Amino acid sequence: MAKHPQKPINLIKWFDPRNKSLGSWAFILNRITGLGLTLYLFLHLIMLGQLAGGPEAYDGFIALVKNPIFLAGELLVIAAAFIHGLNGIRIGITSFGIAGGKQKQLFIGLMTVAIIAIIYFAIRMFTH
Amino acid sequence: MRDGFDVTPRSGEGAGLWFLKILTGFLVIVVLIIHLIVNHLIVEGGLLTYADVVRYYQNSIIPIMEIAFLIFVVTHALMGLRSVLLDLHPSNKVLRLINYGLVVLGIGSIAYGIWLVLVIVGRG
Amino acid sequence: MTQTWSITYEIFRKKGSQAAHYDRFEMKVDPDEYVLDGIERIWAFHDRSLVFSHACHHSTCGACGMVVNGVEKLTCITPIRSVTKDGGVIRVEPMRNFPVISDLSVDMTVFYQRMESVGHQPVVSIAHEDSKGKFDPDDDLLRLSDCIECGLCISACPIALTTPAYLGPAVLAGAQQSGDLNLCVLELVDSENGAWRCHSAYECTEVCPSHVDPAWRIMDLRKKLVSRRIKKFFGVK
Amino acid sequence: MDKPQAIVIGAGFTGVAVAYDLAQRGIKVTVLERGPLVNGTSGRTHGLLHSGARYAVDDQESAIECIDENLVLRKIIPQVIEPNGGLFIALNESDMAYREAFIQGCADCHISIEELNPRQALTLEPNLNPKLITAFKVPDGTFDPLRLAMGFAASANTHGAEFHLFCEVQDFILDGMGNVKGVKYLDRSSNQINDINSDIVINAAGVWAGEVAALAGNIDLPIKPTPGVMVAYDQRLCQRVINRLNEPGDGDIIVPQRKMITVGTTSFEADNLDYIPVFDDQVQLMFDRGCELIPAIKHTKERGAFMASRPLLDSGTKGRSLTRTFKCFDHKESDNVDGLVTITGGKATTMRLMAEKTADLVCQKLGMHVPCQTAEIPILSYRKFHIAQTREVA
Repeated sequence: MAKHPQKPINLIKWFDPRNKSLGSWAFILNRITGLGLTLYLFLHLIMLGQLAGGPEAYDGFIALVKNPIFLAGELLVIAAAFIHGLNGIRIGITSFGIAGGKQKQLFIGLMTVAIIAIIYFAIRMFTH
Repeated sequence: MRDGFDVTPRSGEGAGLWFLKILTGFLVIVVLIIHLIVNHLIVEGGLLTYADVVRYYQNSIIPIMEIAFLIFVVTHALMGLRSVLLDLHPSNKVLRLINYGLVVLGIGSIAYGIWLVLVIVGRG
Repeated sequence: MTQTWSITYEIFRKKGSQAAHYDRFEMKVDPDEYVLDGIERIWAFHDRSLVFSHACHHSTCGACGMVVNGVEKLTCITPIRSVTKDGGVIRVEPMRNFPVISDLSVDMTVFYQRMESVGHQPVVSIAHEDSKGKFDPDDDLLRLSDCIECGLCISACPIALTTPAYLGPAVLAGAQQSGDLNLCVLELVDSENGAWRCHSAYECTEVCPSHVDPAWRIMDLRKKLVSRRIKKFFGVK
Repeated sequence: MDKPQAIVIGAGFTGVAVAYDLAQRGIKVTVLERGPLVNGTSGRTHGLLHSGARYAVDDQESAIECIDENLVLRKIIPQVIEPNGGLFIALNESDMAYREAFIQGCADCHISIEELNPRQALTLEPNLNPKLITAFKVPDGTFDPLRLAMGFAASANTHGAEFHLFCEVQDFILDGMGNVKGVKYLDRSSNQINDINSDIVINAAGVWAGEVAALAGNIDLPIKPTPGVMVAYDQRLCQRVINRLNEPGDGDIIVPQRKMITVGTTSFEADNLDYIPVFDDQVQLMFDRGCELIPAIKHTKERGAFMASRPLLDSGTKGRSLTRTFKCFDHKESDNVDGLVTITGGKATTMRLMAEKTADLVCQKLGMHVPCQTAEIPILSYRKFHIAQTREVA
C-alpha cells in the first residue's frame, strides 16, 4: 500500500476553474466573494470608527468615498454580496435536501438575478 | 491513521458549526433586506451626513437591528474564514490558535461595534 | 458508418521513483470506440510496459477511472468522439487524490477500507432509494448497488484535493445508503472529515458514471445527522 | 517446517480461486499477474451465474458443475451476486422443438425449473417480447466480475497469499532436468526483473495458458481461444436473466446488472489474444437478437461494447460445441516437466470447483493431506483485498 500523497498545499488549484462544472464555479465564486466580503467587513468597521470622531471626521470621510475609485470598490462589494448571498440561498436550500437535482438551474437563475441587481446598482451609483 | 481514517478528535467542521453558518447566513440576508429597504426607501436621501446617521439611530429599533446584523455577519464571516483555513489542513496546535484568534477577533469586533452604536445613540 | 480519425494519446507515465512524463502515441481510431479501447491497443501493439487498470469494459466494475483531458471519466464507456475531434489529442492521467502505483493505475486500498467502514451495501433491494428520495415500486428482488467504487468522485472533489483525510463523496454516499447509522459510522461521518466538510461544488455528481448522485446523498446524510441531533437534544429516542 | 511455496500465474477467476484454496490449505502463495485483477477474459464476462440450464442438453457434465457451484457461490459470496433467477423463453416453433430436450436435460442435471405461461412470464418481466409462447424459470444469477475475484483474493490475503499485480512472467527457472523451480518476472510498475523460487507453479493464465506453458519447454495445450462480443445497454429492462430457449447461439442471452443490461454473445476464433477488436457487425447482431427477446432495447442507448475470449478446451470440434468444462494438467505426467500444473477451461461459475481440483492435485504432488474447505467458509468482503507491498513506502 503506497502512502497517500501529502502534496504541498496548492492554493492556485482551488481557484482553477478549468474543466470544472458549474458547481465548482459556484464554489470558487463563493470562496472568493466570501474572503473579499470578510476583508471588507473589517475595513468597513474600521472606517465607521470615524463616526466616533464626530461630524467633521465622518463627513470628510463620506466626501472621500464619493470619488469614482471608491464607488467602483463599493460596487464590487455590492456585487460580491449579491453573488455570495444568492449562492448562499442555493447552498442553504440544497443542503436541506431541497432541489438538489436542480442545483444547476438554481445557480443559473440566482446568478441571473445577481447580475441584474448588480447592473441596476451600477447604473444607479454612477448616474447619481 | 486507523484504517485510512484520521480520527484525532478535534472540532473541525461539525453539525453545530455548519448549522450555525447556514442560520446566520440566512439571518444576514433577512436583516440586509430590511436594512436596504429602510436605508433607501424609508430614509429620504440616504445616510450621507453625520447628522443623518445620528438622527437615524434615534429610532430604538435601529440600533438593535444594526447590532444583530453585526453579530450575524461577524459570526458568519469568521466561520467561513475558518472553513477556508481548515482546507489548508492545519495541525491541531495551529487549529487551536486559529480558534482562539477567531473568537477573540469576533468578540472584539462585536464589542467595538456595540460601543460605536452606543456612542452614536448617545450623541442624539 | 465506420469512420477513421487520427488522434494523439498523451499518456501520463511514471515508474517507481522516476520522474513523471507524458508519452505521445499517434493512433488511427474509430471515433465510436471507447477511450479504453485505444489505451488497450497502445499496450498491445506499441508499449507493453504501460500500466493501467481495467476489468469489465462495461461500467460495472469501476476499475478504469482516469482523468481524460482534465475530466474524470470511466474510460470503458467514454466514446472517443465525446472527448476529442479528428486530429485532436486525448490526454490521459491517473485519478487525482489517490496514490499512483504506476502510470495510470492508482491504489484504492484506503478508499476501499473507508467504504467498508461506513457499511456501504454492495447488494440492495431493487426498490432502492434514488436521488430524488423516492423508492421504485415493487418486490423483494435484489440488485448490485449503483456505486461501483470507481473513485471518480473523489478525484474530482475540490475538498479531497485539499486533504486526503476527507472521507470523500463516495464514502459519505455509502454511509447515507448504509441505512443504519451506528455509532462507529457516526463517529466517522459526523466529524471534521465527514459530511460537514463538503462545500457543495457538486463535482462528484457531475462525474459519477453510475447514477449515484453523491452530492444529493451527502446533503441527505446531513439532514439525517441534524435530525438525529435534534431528537437527541429533546430526548427522543 | 517451512510452508511450501506455490506461484500462481494469472489473477483471473481461476487464479484467485486457486490462490485462496491453496493458501487456505496452508501453502505459501504468490500470485503473479501481468495486469490488474481480472483484466482479461474473467473481467470481461457479462456476469452470468450459470444455473447450468444452458448446457443441460449438450454438455451435461458442465451443467451439473454449474448448478452445484451456483448454489455454493450463492452461499459463500452473496455480496457480489444478484440472485434473481432467470427465464428461458420460446418465441417460435424451432424454440418449442427444443422444449422437450430442455425439460429432460434439466431433470437429468437436477436443475429445478418451472414452466410459466406467457401471462405469468410477462407479469414477472413486462418488457419481454409479448409474442413469447412459453417460459421456464431457472436459478440463474448475475455477479460483478471484479468484485467476485476481489472477494476470493481478499480471503486469500488473510491466509497470507500475496498478489503481485502488473508483474509479467518472463521465463521459468529450470533445474538441470527441465523441471520448474521458479519464475522470473518483470514488475511493470517499477521496470525491475525479479526471481522467485517455488515448489510448485500453477499456470492459471486462461487463454494465455498455452503461451505460458510453452516457456517451460515443448508443451502443447489443447486450448481454443473463442472470443465473443457483448453489448451493454443503458437501462435495466429486466430483473432476471433472459435466455433464448434453443441451442446455444449468438445473442441468446440478456443479463441484467446494476442499472443496465448486457446482451451476449458471439463465438468465433481469434489469433491475437492481447487485443481483440469489437466488430460493428457483431454489435449490430447483438442488438437485433436482443430486440427479439426484449423489444424495448430498440429505444435504449448503447452503454459499452466489449470482447472477451473464452479459454475453451479443444475436443477436436469447432466453435460452440467445444466443452465448457475444465481440465487440470500435471505436466509431469503429460510432458515430463515437474513442478508445473496448468488449470484451464471452465466457467466463472465453476471457479471454486476448478480451484478445489487443482489444489487437490497440488497437495497430492506436495504430499500434503489437507481437505478442501472453500465450499463451506464464507468469502470475505472484496474491500479487504490489497496488493502486495513490494514497493518502498515513500
